[in-house]
Amino acid sequence: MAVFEVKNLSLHYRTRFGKRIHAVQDVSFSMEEGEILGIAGESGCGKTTLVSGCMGLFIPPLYPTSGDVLVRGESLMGRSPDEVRENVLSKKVSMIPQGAFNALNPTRKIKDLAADLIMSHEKDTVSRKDLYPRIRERFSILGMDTDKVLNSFPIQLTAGEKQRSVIGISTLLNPGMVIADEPTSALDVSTQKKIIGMIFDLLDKKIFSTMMFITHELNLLRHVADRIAIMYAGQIVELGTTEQIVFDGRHPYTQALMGSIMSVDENEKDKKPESLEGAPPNLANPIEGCRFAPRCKVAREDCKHTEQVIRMVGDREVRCKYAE
Amino acid sequence: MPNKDVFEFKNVTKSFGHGKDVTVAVKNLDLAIKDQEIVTVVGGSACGKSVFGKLLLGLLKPTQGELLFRGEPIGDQIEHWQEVQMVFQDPFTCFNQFLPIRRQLEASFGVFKGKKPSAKEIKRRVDEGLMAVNMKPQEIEDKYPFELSGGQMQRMLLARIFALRPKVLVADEPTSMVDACVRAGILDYLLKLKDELDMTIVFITHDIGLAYYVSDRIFIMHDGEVVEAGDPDQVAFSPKNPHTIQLLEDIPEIHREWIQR
Amino acid sequence: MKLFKNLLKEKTFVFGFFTFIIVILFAVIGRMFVDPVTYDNSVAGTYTPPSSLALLGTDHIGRSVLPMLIMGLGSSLYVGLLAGVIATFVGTLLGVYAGFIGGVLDDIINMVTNLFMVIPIFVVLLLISSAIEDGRSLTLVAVIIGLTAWTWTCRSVRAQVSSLRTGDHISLARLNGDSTFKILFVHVLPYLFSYIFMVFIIQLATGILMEASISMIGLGPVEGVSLGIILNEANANFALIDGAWWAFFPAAFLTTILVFALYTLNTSMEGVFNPRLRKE
Amino acid sequence: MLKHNPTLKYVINRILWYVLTFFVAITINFFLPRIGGSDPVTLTLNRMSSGMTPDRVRQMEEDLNVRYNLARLDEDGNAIRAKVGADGNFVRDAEGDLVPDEKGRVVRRSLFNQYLNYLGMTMRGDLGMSIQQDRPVAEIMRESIPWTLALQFPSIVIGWIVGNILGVLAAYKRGSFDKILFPASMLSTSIPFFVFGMVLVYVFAIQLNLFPAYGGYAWEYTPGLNMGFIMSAGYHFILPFLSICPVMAGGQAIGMRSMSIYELGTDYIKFSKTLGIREHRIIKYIFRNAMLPQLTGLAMMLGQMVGGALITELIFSYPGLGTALLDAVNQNDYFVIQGGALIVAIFLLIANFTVDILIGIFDPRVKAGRVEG
Amino acid sequence: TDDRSFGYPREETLYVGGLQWGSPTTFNPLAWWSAFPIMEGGNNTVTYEPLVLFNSFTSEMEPLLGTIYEESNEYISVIMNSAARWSDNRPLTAEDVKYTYELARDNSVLYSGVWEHLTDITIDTVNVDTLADIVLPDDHYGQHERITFHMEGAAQQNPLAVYGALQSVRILPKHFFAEKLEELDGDFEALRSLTLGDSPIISGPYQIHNYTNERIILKRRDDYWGNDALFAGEEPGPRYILHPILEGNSHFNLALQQGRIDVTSTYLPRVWTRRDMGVQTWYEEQPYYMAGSIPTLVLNTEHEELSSKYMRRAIASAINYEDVRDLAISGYSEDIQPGLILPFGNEKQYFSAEDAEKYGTSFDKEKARSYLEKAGYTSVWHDDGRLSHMENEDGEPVRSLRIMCPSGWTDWEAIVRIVVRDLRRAGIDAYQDFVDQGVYRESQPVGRFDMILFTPAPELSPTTPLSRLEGVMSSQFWAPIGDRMEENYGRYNNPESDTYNPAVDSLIKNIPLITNQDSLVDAYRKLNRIFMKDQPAIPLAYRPEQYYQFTEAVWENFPHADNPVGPQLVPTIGAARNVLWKLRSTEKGE
Ligand SMILES: Nc1ncnc2c1ncn2[C@@H]1O[C@H](COP(=O)(O)OP(=O)(O)OP(=O)(O)O)[C@@H](O)[C@H]1O
Ligand SMILES: Nc1ncnc2c1ncn2[C@@H]1O[C@H](COP(=O)(O)OP(=O)(O)OP(=O)(O)O)[C@@H](O)[C@H]1O
Ligand SMILES: [Mg+2]
Ligand SMILES: [Mg+2]
Repeated sequence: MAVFEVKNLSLHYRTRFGKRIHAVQDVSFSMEEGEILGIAGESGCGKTTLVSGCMGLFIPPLYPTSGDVLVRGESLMGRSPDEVRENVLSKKVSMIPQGAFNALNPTRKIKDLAADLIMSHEKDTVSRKDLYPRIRERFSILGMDTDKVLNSFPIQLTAGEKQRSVIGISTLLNPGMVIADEPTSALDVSTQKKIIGMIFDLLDKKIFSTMMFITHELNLLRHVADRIAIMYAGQIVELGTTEQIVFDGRHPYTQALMGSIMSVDENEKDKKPESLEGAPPNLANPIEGCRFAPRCKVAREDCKHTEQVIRMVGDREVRCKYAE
Repeated sequence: MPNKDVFEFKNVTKSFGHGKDVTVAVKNLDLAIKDQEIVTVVGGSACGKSVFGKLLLGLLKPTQGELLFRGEPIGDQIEHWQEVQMVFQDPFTCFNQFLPIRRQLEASFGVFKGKKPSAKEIKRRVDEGLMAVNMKPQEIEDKYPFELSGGQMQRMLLARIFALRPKVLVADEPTSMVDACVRAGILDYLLKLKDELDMTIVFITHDIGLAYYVSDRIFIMHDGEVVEAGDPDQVAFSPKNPHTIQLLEDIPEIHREWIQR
Repeated sequence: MKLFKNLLKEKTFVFGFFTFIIVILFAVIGRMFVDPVTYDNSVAGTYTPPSSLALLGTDHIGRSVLPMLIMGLGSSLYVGLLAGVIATFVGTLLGVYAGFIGGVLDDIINMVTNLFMVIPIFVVLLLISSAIEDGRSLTLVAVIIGLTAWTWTCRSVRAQVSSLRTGDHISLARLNGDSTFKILFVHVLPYLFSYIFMVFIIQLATGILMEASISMIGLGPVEGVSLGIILNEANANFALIDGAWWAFFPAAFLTTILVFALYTLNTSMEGVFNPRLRKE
Repeated sequence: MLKHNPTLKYVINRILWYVLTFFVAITINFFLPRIGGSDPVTLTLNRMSSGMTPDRVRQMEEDLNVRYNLARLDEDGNAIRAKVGADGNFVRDAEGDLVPDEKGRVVRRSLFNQYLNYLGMTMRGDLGMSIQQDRPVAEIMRESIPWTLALQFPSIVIGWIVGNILGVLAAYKRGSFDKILFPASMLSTSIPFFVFGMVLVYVFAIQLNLFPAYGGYAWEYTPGLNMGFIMSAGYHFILPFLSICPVMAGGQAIGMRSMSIYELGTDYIKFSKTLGIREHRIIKYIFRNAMLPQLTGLAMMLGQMVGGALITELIFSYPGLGTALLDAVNQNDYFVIQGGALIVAIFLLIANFTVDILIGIFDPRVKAGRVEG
Repeated sequence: TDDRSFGYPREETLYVGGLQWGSPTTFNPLAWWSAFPIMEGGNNTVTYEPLVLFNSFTSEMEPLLGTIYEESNEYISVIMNSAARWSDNRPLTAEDVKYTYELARDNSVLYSGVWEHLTDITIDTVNVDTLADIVLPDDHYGQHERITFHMEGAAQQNPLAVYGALQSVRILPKHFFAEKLEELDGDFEALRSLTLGDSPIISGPYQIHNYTNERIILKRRDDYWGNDALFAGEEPGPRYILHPILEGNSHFNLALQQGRIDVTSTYLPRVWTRRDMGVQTWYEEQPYYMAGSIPTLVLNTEHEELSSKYMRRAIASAINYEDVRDLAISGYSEDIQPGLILPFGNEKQYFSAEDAEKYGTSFDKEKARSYLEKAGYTSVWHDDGRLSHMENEDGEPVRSLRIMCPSGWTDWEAIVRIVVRDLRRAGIDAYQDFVDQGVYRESQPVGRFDMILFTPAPELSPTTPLSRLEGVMSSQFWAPIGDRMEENYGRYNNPESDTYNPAVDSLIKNIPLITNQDSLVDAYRKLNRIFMKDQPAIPLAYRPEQYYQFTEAVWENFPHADNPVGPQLVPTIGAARNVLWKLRSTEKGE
């Protein structure tokens, strides 16, 4: 059984004036135990929205349109938020949010936030006495300056420390599966590397085993993910193993994305980065046909009219009729 | 007259605040930027890159040391800006949201004060600039900044440069806000522009890939100091300074092993 | 224009806007039927209930309440408007100046702001009334309200401007060779405009409430009539005890509905201008 | 020590600010009534001069000038009189000195001298003598302030707390709770609170005769620790309290609601939700963080409470500073007005200061960073 | 037990209102502003007592500490009541009286003005048995002290003013004040600053018992000397007198109609609507109150525009006095007659309907216009019939005249609004000028106004109606605008001008000395005629010396027209104090 499964998930935002923005459209994938799935796409393509959907976190104006999310076979949709909170969040699935800068309550010390988390889930089984030693132990396993970090307010921490604290807290209850939404963007390259190191450390320590890793940096995904899904305008356009996607993309968008990477590599010295014209479609307006068609270099006439569906090309999924 | 120095830093330091709150943003800079050269300043966040750029523009004044422009200190700012212009980091915040973009482009010629070209000439040059960045002038006619996408706006900033035709361009993370797919295109425009105008370009970025791709020389900055300078290959493949080495190691590269699992 | 269209989709805005317009129309159209000289003549006895002679009854000296209301509403709007304009203008001016220029001037303005914050308006009125020979005119009262109410506008405008100041579009404008003056007017003020407008609406409401309050304690204008004065006189002349609701209720209602409309307007605009305030 | 303790530095910085502001406030307070030339001597004279000869009036004038500390005194403590010319000004001799004259006009201290005197007195806590009440202003203040505090402080604080709680709940729960609460709060802040007070009086005191319409306690009792008085004071407290509390609560609820909506959209709340932290805990987070900016509002309301007290106390004939000030206004007793104004300024300063410090303590964002508010 | 912390039984307490407004502070009779029941205003007589009482209903002097024996233009002598005692049981003697008066001669106190009319005070002893025409209560005949107030040679010889003093100056215990003054090294200011609120030595029937900022409570003295000496052993009805302190008339009146106060001196509009709540007044019908004073509009005759008597008469003819009465003061006035003499009560003897008809002005718009023309002014009107402004003879525009009135005095404000309306209708350019009370008070004596509302001699006393006429006409102590003038604020009859009419001042000076009734009537008529012709001020309505309304829920037998057991005053004031002995509890108090 898949650890985590998303079935034809569509989500939309409702704007003040009644318009709908279909930020996530017909997304499906599933993840097995121990797998790391990377999700990549340019800014605004719906990554964060997808994560919210995966967590069952529907804060207005975000609403589910259709589809389902299954955590270890149990559906999140249609369950009462309270029950999801009680049984799933932090216990089975955790999230590391985008922009950890603001993810911590500015007026609460790290240790208190951690304590709140434990108390929220294990109120009846945990004693106050054990609370702080337990938190301290976990944080020290993660190689942090425990005393300083735990006793600080977020503002007193550096960006890296904050991000580590966020990770420490969200994995405190050994969730098994983690969804990381751009955990390192906006961080220094060096800090970024440390954070990734820490995540691997957590995986090694079996604090969690399955991870969905979201980023717009393909270079990074290449080193982190087992499989990669490429998103464009709210849809997954290609999903395959890391090798397949990075070195052998089949969807025109995947190819463009990879082609645009500039890298410091002697072999690639003379490679000229490719670029794409135009911008992704406005999701507020209904879109006809393939969403990528207007920018696609190989688009054909019918692409503009017929919606593309996911199909298997070899052992990967591609949302393009003409991809080989 | 290539190879003459456009900018010369003589032990330049820039600090903010005083007393105990002092932040030294740029420390003891001693370097020169040659005419028609493309240099790139690379460094982690808050290492002083933007301050460096603003010093070049004269938007900030050195706290210590001397900054020479073509052998002389920067005098009148307006005159300086007639030759030296900048592309700012964030295209979304660069334009006044309340004026049509076209008018703002035309207003750029205000910097020429009395020597301003005629209105017709300005119009022509703006059209030209727009064309150069692959935008049809009528496409943005009467459009306001918020009606454009980030990529388009970034191109507007470049169109402005095309129209103004400065001798020196300081580009502070000119592609930070645009998607990977669009980034290459923008760089192409810039390089085209340089060739056309014999410009000197100072890139400011944290992306070493980009630096490697475009520059004649790379400065690696760390904590307000330039720790390494040299041509791209040398800096990228045989770095000497430990900070540079560390930086290169930390950057995830597709083709290089990055982290152990 | 587009903004206005968006606003019109907002139910609360429509409510506030039209209520406000109706109140204004009442004052404006009403005024056409009111003789500004004789409106406060006594037309009947004390506290006569509404009748065809005095549509809203009469007050304690037999003046017809309706024309008094119309004139009083006019005065209150005038005070609110003038006070609002002054408070908004002074607050914005100083706020923009302090936020944009910074430095010592900022410190000085900051101090003045702090100072004005601790000088409550009624104290100024108390102290000043002994200084004014001719009594407090409507305008004077409005000016005093305005001059004591600008502080928080100044503070918040200052905060906004100092965050704007570092924005790239300001730097770009400088690179375009724009003068500081032009930068302020073309590149800073428009950004504040919606905010200033909202501030103005609140200041307008505050002005109206303030006038009513100080009239209530007898420190209001001594010329003409205003909503506050009507309320004050009704209170002082036993309108409630005598059950003459018409001498009291319409003015109370008008004040409340006017302020309510303005507050509603402000809140609904906040919702449109600040997208974080979601709507269900 | 200063260098290493940002909190202390913050506090000292604030204190210096407030001292300076206080000083300027005193100065304004002194000069404002004097630019108008409102004169306590004239005022007192008017009351008793009818039917007296000019000579006697002159003598009284002298006595009063001494009494109000206005006259320049000779060694024996008698007022100096100097010759007045035809133009109504003092005559000066060749050296520019005044010419003493038994029949002349009382020479007053210079304004600056009066100012110094006033400063000195204020520092000693001496607010001067009331013109109309023949007793120290400080005593009047001492008597009236407890009443004002006892009414306003709980009304404002409770209103503030209730309003904030309702505001958070409305933001968090939304739905019909919000749909009712929001317009209700809006309406309640729009009602001028004296109107509200008058309606309360009309309904509950005049029509239903359930509560007293005036006074702080029944006249038969003497303030003190006796049951009768306490019960009576409590009974009289209800209507004035009710006239303030809901209006305060309404305004706060609206402010808090929008602050909370803002907070609800922040990343940390989303994160806390994804962590599965309990609802009431999250509401607490929002409450606390949204409340901090609201504290400034509390300071302002507390500072302005005397202004509000004027009206409430007028409507309910309630004892307190407002009543004392109103009496003073009616009788143009400007030493009392001045004293009251000073007290009000001190109130505002203390309220602002306390909130500044509170925010500094409760909000780590301020503590760690900003020194300037 | 200490009853201070318990309630005061309703049925034993008389609640009075309207005499004390601010917080009570000092009970020192020498202080500038002392509280009820010491305060000068209204002349309270229940704590400290004057020599005699003036009954404004009968216009008679009633004996109290003494009985007036001889009166002439040179001196007035009073026989002391030998039964009078201080609360410490020491006898109240002529020495106390002399001391009290001489204190005012040597220091500035509220009643110092009496020494403008006195030269000396002497004491001797007489045997009352031998004095033919004196009646003293019961067994008090025999040797008595006599105190004589000498006026001969005083700059202003004015027996009326001395009578005024006899009923208003309350006698102080010499043994207490002299001793205190000595203790204080003769520092009179220090003496003046004592609060004296804690069981002071008094002679009256009610002692200060307890006071807070909310109320003042007086307690009946069971050992009051007058109970035996004057009231045949009776005690006053109420054991306590309680005066609450409230903000504003409305609360007093609310308390009155709710039965929480028994009698108030506040202005209560539309009193007839409160009839069914038990509120009563002197008369049951309009005008409800017995008039005692005349609010006037004082005109500043030194101002160019108002210097013409035609202008002044134009103004007087323009005002609709009926509207003033009906709308502004709830109809509490008889029809107003020209002149400054009340056409009823004690003053009726001096009033001449014939003169009023002949010389007085009354409401007549046409006349107003013709007077205006005579004064040399033309009105300029807007097309729509509204007044624009006035022009003088040279065709130059004239400024608007302002009517000054303290803001917040609602009945006065209403009067002014009506006057303004009428003046403008008549083509006289005037506007209201509502100012703070302080400004109002300060503007009066220095003459900084065009027209101002003012009530001369608001209380009935032995000096009325002369003091009323004097208040707006006397130029004895004339001072130019800008300098203080204690009467005649309108600066009428400037002695330095060529139009000076010496008859006015000489009449004012002589009236007190006239002993012949016919000459007196004649003199008053003359003075009133000049007033009517010159119109230095305009009487607007009649007003009681104090408003007075009561309910008989708890106490019965308050004076009113059908039961005139005392004057129309709160029974702590003047001769109304005697009503206290007549009040009977209805036993209905809670
Ligand atoms: N609160 C909202 N209301 C309306 N539209 C929204 C809202 N939040 C996001 N969107 C829209 O939904 C789309 C997807 O947004 P999302 O934040 O999921 O993108 P993303 O891929 O996470 O981008 P980034 O890389 O910038 O984080 C965008 O077009 C955005 O404009
Ligand atoms: N106007 C200013 N006032 C005070 N400090 C400043 C100012 N501008 C920059 N600094 C400080 O100077 C240092 C260098 O800033 P700078 O903006 O040059 O960094 P950067 O290298 O451009 O970083 P980034 O990659 O984030 O853009 C930082 O510590 C910053 O806080
Ligand atoms: Mg995102
Ligand atoms: Mg930068």
